[in-house]
Amino acid sequence: MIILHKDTQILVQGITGREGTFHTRLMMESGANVVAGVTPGREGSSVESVPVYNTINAALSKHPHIKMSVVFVPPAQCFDAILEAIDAGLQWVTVITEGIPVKDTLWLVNYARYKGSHIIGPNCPGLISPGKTKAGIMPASAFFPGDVGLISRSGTLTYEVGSGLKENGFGVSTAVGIGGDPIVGTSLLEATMMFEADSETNTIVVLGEIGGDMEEELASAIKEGAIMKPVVAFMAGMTAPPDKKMGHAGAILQFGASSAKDKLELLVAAGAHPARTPWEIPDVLKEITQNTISLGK
Amino acid sequence: MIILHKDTQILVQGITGREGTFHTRLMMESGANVVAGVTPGREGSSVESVPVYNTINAALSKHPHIKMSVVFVPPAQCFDAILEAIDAGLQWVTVITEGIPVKDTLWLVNYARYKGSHIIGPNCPGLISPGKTKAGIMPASAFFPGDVGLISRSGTLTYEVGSGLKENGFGVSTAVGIGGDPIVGTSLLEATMMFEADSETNTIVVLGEIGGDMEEELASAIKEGAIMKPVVAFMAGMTAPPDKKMGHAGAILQFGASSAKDKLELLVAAGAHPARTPWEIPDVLKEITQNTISLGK
Amino acid sequence: MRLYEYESKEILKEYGLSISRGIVISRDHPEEIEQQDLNPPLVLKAQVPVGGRGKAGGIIKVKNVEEAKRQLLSLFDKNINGYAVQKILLEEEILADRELYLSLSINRQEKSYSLVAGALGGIDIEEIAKSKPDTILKLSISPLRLINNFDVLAISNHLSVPMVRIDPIVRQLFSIAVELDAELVELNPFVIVGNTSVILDAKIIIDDSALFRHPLLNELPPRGKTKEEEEAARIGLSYVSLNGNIGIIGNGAGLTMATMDLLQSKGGHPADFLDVGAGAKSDIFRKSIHLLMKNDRVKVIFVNIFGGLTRGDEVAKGIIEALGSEPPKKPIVVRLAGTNAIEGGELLRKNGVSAYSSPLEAAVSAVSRVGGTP
Amino acid sequence: MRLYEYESKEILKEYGLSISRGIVISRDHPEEIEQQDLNPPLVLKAQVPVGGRGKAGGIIKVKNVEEAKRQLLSLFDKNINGYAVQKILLEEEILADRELYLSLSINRQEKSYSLVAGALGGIDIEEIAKSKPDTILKLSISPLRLINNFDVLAISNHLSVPMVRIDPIVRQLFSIAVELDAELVELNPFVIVGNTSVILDAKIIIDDSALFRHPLLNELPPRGKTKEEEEAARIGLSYVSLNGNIGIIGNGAGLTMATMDLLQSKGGHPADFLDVGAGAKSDIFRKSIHLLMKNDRVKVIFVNIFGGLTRGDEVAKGIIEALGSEPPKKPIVVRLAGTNAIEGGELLRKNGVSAYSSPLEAAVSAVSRVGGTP
Repeated sequence: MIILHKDTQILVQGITGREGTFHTRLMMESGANVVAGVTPGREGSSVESVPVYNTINAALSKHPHIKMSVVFVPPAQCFDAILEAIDAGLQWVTVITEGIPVKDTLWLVNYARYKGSHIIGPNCPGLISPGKTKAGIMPASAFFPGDVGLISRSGTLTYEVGSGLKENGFGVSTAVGIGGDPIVGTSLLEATMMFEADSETNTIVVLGEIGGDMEEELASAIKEGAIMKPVVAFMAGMTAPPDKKMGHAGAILQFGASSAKDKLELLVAAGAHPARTPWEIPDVLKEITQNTISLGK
Repeated sequence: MIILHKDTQILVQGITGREGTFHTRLMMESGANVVAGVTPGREGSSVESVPVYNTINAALSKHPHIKMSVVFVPPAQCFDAILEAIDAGLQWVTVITEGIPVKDTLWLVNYARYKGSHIIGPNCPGLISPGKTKAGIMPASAFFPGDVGLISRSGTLTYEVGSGLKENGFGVSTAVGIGGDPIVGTSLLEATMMFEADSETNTIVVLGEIGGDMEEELASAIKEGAIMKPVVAFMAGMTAPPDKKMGHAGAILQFGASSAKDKLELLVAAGAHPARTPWEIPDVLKEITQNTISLGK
Repeated sequence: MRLYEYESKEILKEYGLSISRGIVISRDHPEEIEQQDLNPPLVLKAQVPVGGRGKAGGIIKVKNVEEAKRQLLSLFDKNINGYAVQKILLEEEILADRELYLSLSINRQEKSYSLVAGALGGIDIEEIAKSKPDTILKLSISPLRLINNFDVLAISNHLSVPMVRIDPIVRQLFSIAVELDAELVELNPFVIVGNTSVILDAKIIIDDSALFRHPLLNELPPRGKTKEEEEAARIGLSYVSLNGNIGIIGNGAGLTMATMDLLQSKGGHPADFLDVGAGAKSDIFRKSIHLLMKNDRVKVIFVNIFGGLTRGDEVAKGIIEALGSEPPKKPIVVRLAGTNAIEGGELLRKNGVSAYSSPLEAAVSAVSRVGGTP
Repeated sequence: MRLYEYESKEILKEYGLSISRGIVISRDHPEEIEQQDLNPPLVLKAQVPVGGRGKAGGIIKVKNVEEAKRQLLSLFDKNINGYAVQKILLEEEILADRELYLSLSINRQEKSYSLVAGALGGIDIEEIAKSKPDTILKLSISPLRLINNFDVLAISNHLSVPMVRIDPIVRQLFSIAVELDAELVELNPFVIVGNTSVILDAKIIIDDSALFRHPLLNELPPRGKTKEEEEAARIGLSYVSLNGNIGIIGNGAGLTMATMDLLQSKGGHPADFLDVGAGAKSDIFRKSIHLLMKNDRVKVIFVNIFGGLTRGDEVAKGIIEALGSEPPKKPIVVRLAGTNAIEGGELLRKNGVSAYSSPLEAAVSAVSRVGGTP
């Protein structure tokens, strides 16, 4: 598993909101160690028996070992909330919120780097290490524990693939959604490198899509030998028209950028295993596993 | 020697100015590998046979291995010049200029950290590794090569001490002036740590003064065992009155801050060797050297 | 949101930059041309939110006002790269020796702003970047800082334009991008005429997610290519028109795109991308079905939902509400998985709609309904 | 440069913050008090650039205007911690239950801004920080960012003052610091009266190095403690008055301070700190000698120069020029080393001034000239 340990202390920003409250409960049901919540003006109350504070520093004074914040606050308040988490020295800030202005994210991602903090997302489902912990909104029922590292730019597609893996007897070490915005804090490559270093992960599944060039960056790293574990890649948007945002703010095929087909071909040329649809992924994994076993013999 | 190697490529910003031209010649006479200069609007000319460019990026396109810029531009233009050096990816920016607004330095020092660049100074004489290279304005005649690492918050005092060492048969590996402003890019501790790691340095001489708490930080590090080499410390300003700037913008004894006496006592308590005047330093070094030799026997 | 040229130029003017003199004429009021007091030669420019309008006949140069009046109506009749012409900008033509390029955009790769200067403006910057890369200077500027002298100097050197002339343009470009949350501010071309610089064409794209901060921009009408796109924007759906005949409704952008790809791989042709987003309730599904029902291009509707926040029973309720008591005008193929998929499937079956759990089977079924060959 | 209270308050007012009503009365025009239209009770406050004036009798509360007139002249006669009173601020006294503290300063240790809020204002913040640390909240704010809501919220919570009341103060504090290059902006105390907050006392210190950016502040007269300090500031020297009788001229702040320390260690008492800086020419030395010659407290002048950029011959020329043809009114002891020290020493000897190369010998000589016991 990557990013979190089973007992990592988690804080929820916007915990008293509808989504914040709902998902705090689900996170805790999935094993997450949520120790504090923050909503300005609500200090002293509690949500699902988690104490609520006005500020992160107030929470930290009582729970000094918090490592991650999960952010459920509305887009207009996110700049303030994420900056607060970074400045409070939290190592990870997982931002679920969709619709944050890209200028805000752009600034925050750079500021986080300067402060030594890491943003996951925004506009992402967070991550789950099935049976251990969860930070975000992924439905626990779609995942089974195992040795596949799953990385995705898309929420629902992650659940679909997780569920397909489960039906076919595969489980995931961690599934992480890096977010669908044009600027995200953690790139496909950065997530892949974490799985590469993770002893509980044996194969890596990457769900890419049109827009940006994180997939090209990943392909270069595979080609250069930085990633030795088998990588299975699917690219959404093979049939997407140019210059149109496909749901995600970041899913847009712009002139001069690679198409989904280009991206997949680059990854395959670098040594990744292609899946033409998300529903093929278990079959590709079976093939890899069999090859690995037969090689092992 | 620290920071520079003998052949490190150096760029001079403000090279066509009076100070820039004068010191470029002296730097080269002291062995410095000055390969380019920058003065906006003067591209195509040369100073001391060093080619001049309009921008750092233009210089880098011809001399891609430049590691350090030495800045001689006037205070009002320094923000722009230093930022240009940081953004061009130079590893070191040594700022000689005195009188840069502290707001500018404060911002730049933080921005440099984010970009992975290091500022030395401002308001500093730079550094010299006698017989090898020099970046800045230290008079080469005041120093002799040797194994003493010399760190100072003051220019002239460094020459005075370097000269005193020389007269008493001591030489320096590198002498570095970290600058007399309230905010400087490289702290006493950071410079000391570099000498601690330097195989050519056996003892470290620190010339501190009133103002700020870099000496306290250094004392803590010595106490914690982070610095094993012998440290000789002198603190200027024993007789300075409170709340007055003593020449350096940063040399001010403010309420609540340690006096020169406090600083020296802290360093001595941590294990440093005190010098009551700068002219005592050679004697203190002799004592340390003798002790080391007798211990060695 | 991509602003029209005339909207972009209004912003540039507010920021103190010089643009060509001109007036905007609406489709419904061609007589507005009578209010002009411009000096010929003139140029008529179709206002469409898409590139390449010059090649598509959207720009017409005229010698005098009489000619402009003649060409005005014919330009209103044109379709420029799929867009009807709602407004025309009539401007004085400015001739200059050199056309230059300048833009500020968000660089996804470097997580910074990109300031791009081109010595050859007036043409597609990506093409020039490939054919004559030396004419392009690209500066990467961290969002943690502002434009500084050395940036402007680099551009001044590259374009051979004096600092005093280029400095206000570069700084205002940056101000516009930051203050208006622009993803792109592009001046292409701008020219130097004597002591001033004049911007001949401009393109500004505002970050949709930031429109809540800019009430004036937020009130501008949606600028979709098709009627469905404009209607979907009003409902708040994430919708893109495509050329095929299978209407698609999905939840999540990635899953909806993957559904398009799946249909295509089975020989089908998607008529749209429609993502209901996360946790949609029945009314969103009802409105989505209605939208596709009204679209003549759509011959079959394919709903592909993997429930996380979205519940299968809500999907089913929405579909049933949309169909009402009438038999469906078009076949609907539904695939449900995840949260409450079983409940949803039962509800649909009770109302005569079959629901698949396998997306592949569902896709094959949808393609077969329009006569495709899976 | 430390601004006077009334200057600081003018700035706060320009930034939209509320201050007590009052008028400023000059020493030379005590009749200015007639122009007041204030509501008693009133308070007279001596305008001196130093702390602790309350304890030193610099603040006098009065019940009415007649009493104010009586106290005005006696306050002008006072010396407050070494400073003559040039101006008095007469203000309406504001009574409030709670006095609060707020400041923004540059934090040398953390290389950031420090925003400090104290629930007990009106007294020395360092003392409170030691005796009642819980009443102090200190926030460290990176210069790469601006004040944000969560910062203000933390202060609002700490001071138990509603966000709406504290928000403008905190943000304007930050604006003043950044826009005016302030090293410190301190409101101590400010009070909440009904729906408004009023700042009763304020201290702003402007970064001397940044005065070139602020022409209005740069034109304010120098505010030294002594006549020599004001004269030295006009010459451009780095000068501090001390209580001893040995006048010191050095080059470089560290060396000059070390010279002070050396003299003291030999039983001497420095009369000043005077740093000519790097590369000073003869005219600077001439002016420096003149300054110390005029100072009655100085009995002997000690010049300690290690030449880098500064050349020994320039030092000698300056000294000789200052002495002129007359025999020196006070003994001068010179120590020269480094660049052109030999040339300088010869030049001095030819003109009857002896020059040492050892600073210790020179110091002993200087101390012995004033009858000190080395």
